[in-house]
Amino acid sequence: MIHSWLPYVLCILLFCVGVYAVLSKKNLIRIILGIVIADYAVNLFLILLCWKKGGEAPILQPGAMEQVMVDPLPQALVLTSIVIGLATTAFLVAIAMRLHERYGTYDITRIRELRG
Amino acid sequence: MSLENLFSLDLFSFSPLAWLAAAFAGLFFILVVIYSLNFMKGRKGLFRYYLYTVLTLVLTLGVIFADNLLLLVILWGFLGLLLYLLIGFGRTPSTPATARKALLIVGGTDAMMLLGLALVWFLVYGPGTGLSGLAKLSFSTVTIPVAGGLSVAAFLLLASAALAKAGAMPFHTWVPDMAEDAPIPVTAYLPASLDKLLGVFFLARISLELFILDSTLGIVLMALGSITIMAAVMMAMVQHDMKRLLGYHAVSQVGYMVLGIGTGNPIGICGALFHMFNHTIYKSCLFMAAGAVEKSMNTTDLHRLGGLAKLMPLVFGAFFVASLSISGVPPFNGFASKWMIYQGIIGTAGNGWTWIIWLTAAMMGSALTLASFMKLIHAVFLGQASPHVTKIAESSRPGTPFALAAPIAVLAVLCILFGVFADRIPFGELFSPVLAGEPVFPGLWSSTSATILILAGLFLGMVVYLLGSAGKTRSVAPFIGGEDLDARPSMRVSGVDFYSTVKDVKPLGVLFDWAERKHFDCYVVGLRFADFLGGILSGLHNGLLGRYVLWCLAGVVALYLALIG
Amino acid sequence: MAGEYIPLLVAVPLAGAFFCALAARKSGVLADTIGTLIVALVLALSIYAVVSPPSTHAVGGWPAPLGILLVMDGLASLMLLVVSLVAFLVMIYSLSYMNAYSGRWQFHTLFLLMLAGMNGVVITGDLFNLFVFLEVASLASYALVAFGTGKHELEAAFKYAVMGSLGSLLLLLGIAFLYGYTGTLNMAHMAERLGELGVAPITVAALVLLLSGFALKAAIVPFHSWLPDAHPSAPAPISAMLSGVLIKSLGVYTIARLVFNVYGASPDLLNLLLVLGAVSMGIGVILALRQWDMKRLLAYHSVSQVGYMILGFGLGSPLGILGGLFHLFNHSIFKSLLFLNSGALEQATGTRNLKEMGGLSGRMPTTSWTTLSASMSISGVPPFSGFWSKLIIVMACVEQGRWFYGAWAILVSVLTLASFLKVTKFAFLGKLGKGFENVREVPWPMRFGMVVLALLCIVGGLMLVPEVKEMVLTPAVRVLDHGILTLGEVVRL
Amino acid sequence: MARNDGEAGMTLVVKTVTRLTVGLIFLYGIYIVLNGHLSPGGGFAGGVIIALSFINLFLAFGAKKTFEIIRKDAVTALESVGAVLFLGIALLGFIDGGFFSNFLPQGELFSLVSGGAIPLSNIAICIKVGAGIFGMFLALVAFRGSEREGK
Repeated sequence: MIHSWLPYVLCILLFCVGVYAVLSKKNLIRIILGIVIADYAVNLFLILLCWKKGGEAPILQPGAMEQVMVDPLPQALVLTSIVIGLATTAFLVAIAMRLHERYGTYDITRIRELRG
Repeated sequence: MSLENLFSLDLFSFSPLAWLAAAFAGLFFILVVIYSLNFMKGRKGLFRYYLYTVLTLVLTLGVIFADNLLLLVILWGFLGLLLYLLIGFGRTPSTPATARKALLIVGGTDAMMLLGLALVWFLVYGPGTGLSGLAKLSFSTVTIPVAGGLSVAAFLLLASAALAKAGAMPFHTWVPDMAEDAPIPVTAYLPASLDKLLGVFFLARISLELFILDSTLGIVLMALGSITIMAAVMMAMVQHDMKRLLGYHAVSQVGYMVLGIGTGNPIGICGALFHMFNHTIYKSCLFMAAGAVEKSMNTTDLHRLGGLAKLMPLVFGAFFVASLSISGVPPFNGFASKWMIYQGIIGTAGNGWTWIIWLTAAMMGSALTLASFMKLIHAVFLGQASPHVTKIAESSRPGTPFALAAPIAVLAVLCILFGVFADRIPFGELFSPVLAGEPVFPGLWSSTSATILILAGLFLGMVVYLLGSAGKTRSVAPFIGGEDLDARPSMRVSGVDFYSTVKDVKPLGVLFDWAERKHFDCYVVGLRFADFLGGILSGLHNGLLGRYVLWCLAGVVALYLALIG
Repeated sequence: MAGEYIPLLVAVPLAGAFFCALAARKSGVLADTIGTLIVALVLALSIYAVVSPPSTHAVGGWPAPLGILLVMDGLASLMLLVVSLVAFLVMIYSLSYMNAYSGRWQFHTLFLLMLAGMNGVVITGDLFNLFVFLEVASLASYALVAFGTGKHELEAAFKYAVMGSLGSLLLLLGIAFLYGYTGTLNMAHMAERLGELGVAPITVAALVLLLSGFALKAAIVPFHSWLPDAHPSAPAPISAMLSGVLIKSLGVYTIARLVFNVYGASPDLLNLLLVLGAVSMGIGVILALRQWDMKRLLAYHSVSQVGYMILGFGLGSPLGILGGLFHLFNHSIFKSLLFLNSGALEQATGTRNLKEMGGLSGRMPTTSWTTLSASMSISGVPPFSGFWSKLIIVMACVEQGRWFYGAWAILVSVLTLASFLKVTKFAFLGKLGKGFENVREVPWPMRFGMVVLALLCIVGGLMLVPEVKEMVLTPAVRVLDHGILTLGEVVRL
Repeated sequence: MARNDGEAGMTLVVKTVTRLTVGLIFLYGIYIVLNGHLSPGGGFAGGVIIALSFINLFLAFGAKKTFEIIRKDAVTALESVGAVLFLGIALLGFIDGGFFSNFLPQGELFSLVSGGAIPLSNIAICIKVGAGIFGMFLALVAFRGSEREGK
């Protein structure tokens, strides 16, 4: 029997993996991937929140109005969050490409002219 | 703090002493403006210069008459800004640095004053009363006995602002710098007269009206005053620049006023206030004379001056009078007020043995002041003309225009009047209505008769001299070791090196050395320390994204630990 | 329910943004016109919000715990006023400043998007909705930082965006925790539920996550490291918006809401805020003292000044909150003015390095005195506006018996003065720098923005006149001082 | 990748498959959008699918051919149009109560014409998202192109 809290812990672990990537990786793209991983960990967490034993997808079907549904709100939230994640990722990738053009490298430890 | 309150007269109180101070401020304003008409001629931004001068006067009057502490703090702070703007009219390369230093010290202590204001507000009204108490925080209604750490802190914080404005230690370092860099009328106007008036007047008000001091705080003030007197006068002795030397004396003399207020007895405080007025007179006179010298000689470097007495007799005369006055030589006004301060110090003898130290310091200070003015007068007015002076004297006939001469002369005359007739004019006419019941000019000293005696003595000496030496004097050109000095300008004794042997005395030498390296300058030390800290922190911001993210995570963990704990 | 106008505060700038993107690509003038008109409209709406009584608006007609509730209370209207006032003046300034850049419509689109995001954050009563608007504003600001597409702009934008996204993820996780625990997203309802359910480990964890996320947006030490890179890199009007209002509406405001209105201020939490504020104040100002790049110096001061606001909130008393909010208002004015000044200097001289400037007061008199008044204001020199807010904060410290924090505030204030005197010394006093013989004062739209802000710095103290205070500041203080909101009272607005 | 040398695009196999599927993908996107209020999907998902059909086209046939169908300016303009439409629908809600109020009659449950203004919003979102994602793709790809030409 899997403990009911295990999926949540796994989510948090996944989040940590993402943060670890941001923290320790040098390549810009890997850092972006780290952000994406962490983003999806949070999304997963939100989806898990609305899970209910025996719950169905929260879509009304003709003739089955009274079934047990999972909470629809986090799903809506996740959708929004995905959109935001998409925009952020696209922005980061665009900036990373331009950075490569300017600095000639994807290595974040060599992109550090701003300091002090 | 509603609008009606802000402009009603409840915020002001018109005590007779305040009227007197205001009259002095007005007098100096007029003199400085007359002086500036010539001195500042041809400079840029004159409209702004006179605007700031007028504003300074208005705000000064506001501070003098302010009864509400908050109003006073506001006007006071704005005066610091005007000081900064006025210094900006200087033309030396170090002017910006000096302006920054002055406003930082003055403004920094204003910030301390703000904390002091908050403490006073708290002491009077306690927690939970909101802002309304601020509008009622006035000198005339509020009295706080100094007891316990808070009230002491409040007093010291307010006093620090007063000390900085007046230029007493440890907030004095902007005054000599400013004397060197700012235009002379500004120096004569602010640190020499108005700022002194404000600072000492405010110190007196908080010591007398707002707080009830105990003897410990009095001793702290007296110690501060004594240190200021001695340290500043020692620094003054070894200066090479006329204006800077005068600047150190402007610091040194504040010591007497602080000392006088610290005595806490009526005669000492009275002497301090009298000294404050006297100081503004002779110090402005000295600065304005220095300005006249600068105007005609284009320098105030002692090494390049000399023998000006012949060229500028009126300036010399005024300078001489003011020098004797600042050195506390009877019968001039400086002596009159110092005499009262000495008596005030002796009056504290009941509080322990420390009065001997303060008295020694005060008297020594006067002697050293005289010594350093001997150096100054020798180097500037007497002695042998430097090649620089000779050159200027040959090419053009340096004179003193009326606009420069008039204020100097007026002030010199005031020096004499306030000294010779100390018991009549300042006390008889000005102070006794003001002080209402406070002691009139005290002691076994009648300044007028003393003057007559001194004059008689001088006359007698002159007669003896003339009788004894008539017809026997032989005039020769100055020489050293048989060499004719006029032919060898390099052997001229400029007076710069007077007293430079002071530095060879072991413990003093170390102190002078430290002073030169600015170890005693709160401004420099503070900035150095901040820079050191900043260096470490700045090194941490090394541009590595990973490190920044790590800080954030550390922050999350720290917040977590703080909130579960 | 008189709150029909509330959604317009978001809808109008959003519509403006898209109209700019749609219609004004070819014509910079049209883009400028749309941008200015829209911001003026938003300003008018916010003034209306300030003078009209508090109200709410249920989006889509859905009642409160279910739907999104827009709440216009005293705090929200104060923040709106701050945001739109600064935005309006910055917009006028940028009419002339942004001539140096290509793609005017992009600038206006992003600017209006950011404005919409900030307004949204301020007026929403729903935690997730707040997150969405916060992301809109953040994304627009990432893009605006990179607007110049130079080397440093891109570097700063990347770091800012990575750290900003991380902050957003923390926020989202925190919101998820809270939603999982309380089953609601409406902030007032959430506060009610949190009160009923009591403290649990998960609420503490959520609080930590949310606080970290908002602190990152507010650039509180140790979450501040993106700010000194990002704010100087943006074009000057954007720096002014970022430092002037963005960090406050996204960071400080949200922290205040979270701490006071959702969780309720416990002594531990307030102590934490005090420490955070004090540390930010000190570290920010010490770092600022060393800077020679004018905009970087200003950016570090933002870290330091945000510390003052947090310190004020951390005191938790009405006076402290008043001080914090008033300082927030003042800081928006003088910090945006300082960034506008730096932009004027940069445009006139071509450099931001203080060492290369000098003697400009004669050449640029307007910039010179606006800089001086803003510098004096931020340093708390009376009678400028900053003095009043610092006075109130210090008084509040004293009132609470927090002597150390009061003295600390004073010390930081002195150091602030030191670093701003450095600015005025090197930029305006002394000998004219090399090659600046032909430097001219900037054109009038830039001067207009700066002069109005400078006047606001000078008369800012009048905000404390009882009539004005009762209208603008007191309602905001009341909202925070009142403690946790309950759904009932919010709906009754 | 797109080159202007006549033989733009990928191999014949890819082109043929794309030619066959791209219309279907596009239609599927439209289906998803129109049924957004009844079944999983909606404006965002449908918009992405529609954008994918254009991306497919671009990858297989190259820039020139794609821009014959839809100009680059039109893509970015459409994005704003979508947003304005969506906002307009939200503002029209003021007819009936307030922001985002569903001002149209609700219609019969489970039929295509139901949900009032929701399908309209879905369409607006679809335009916005489809144009947005395709525009994003273009921006990234075009940037790579310009970088190479620069070298």
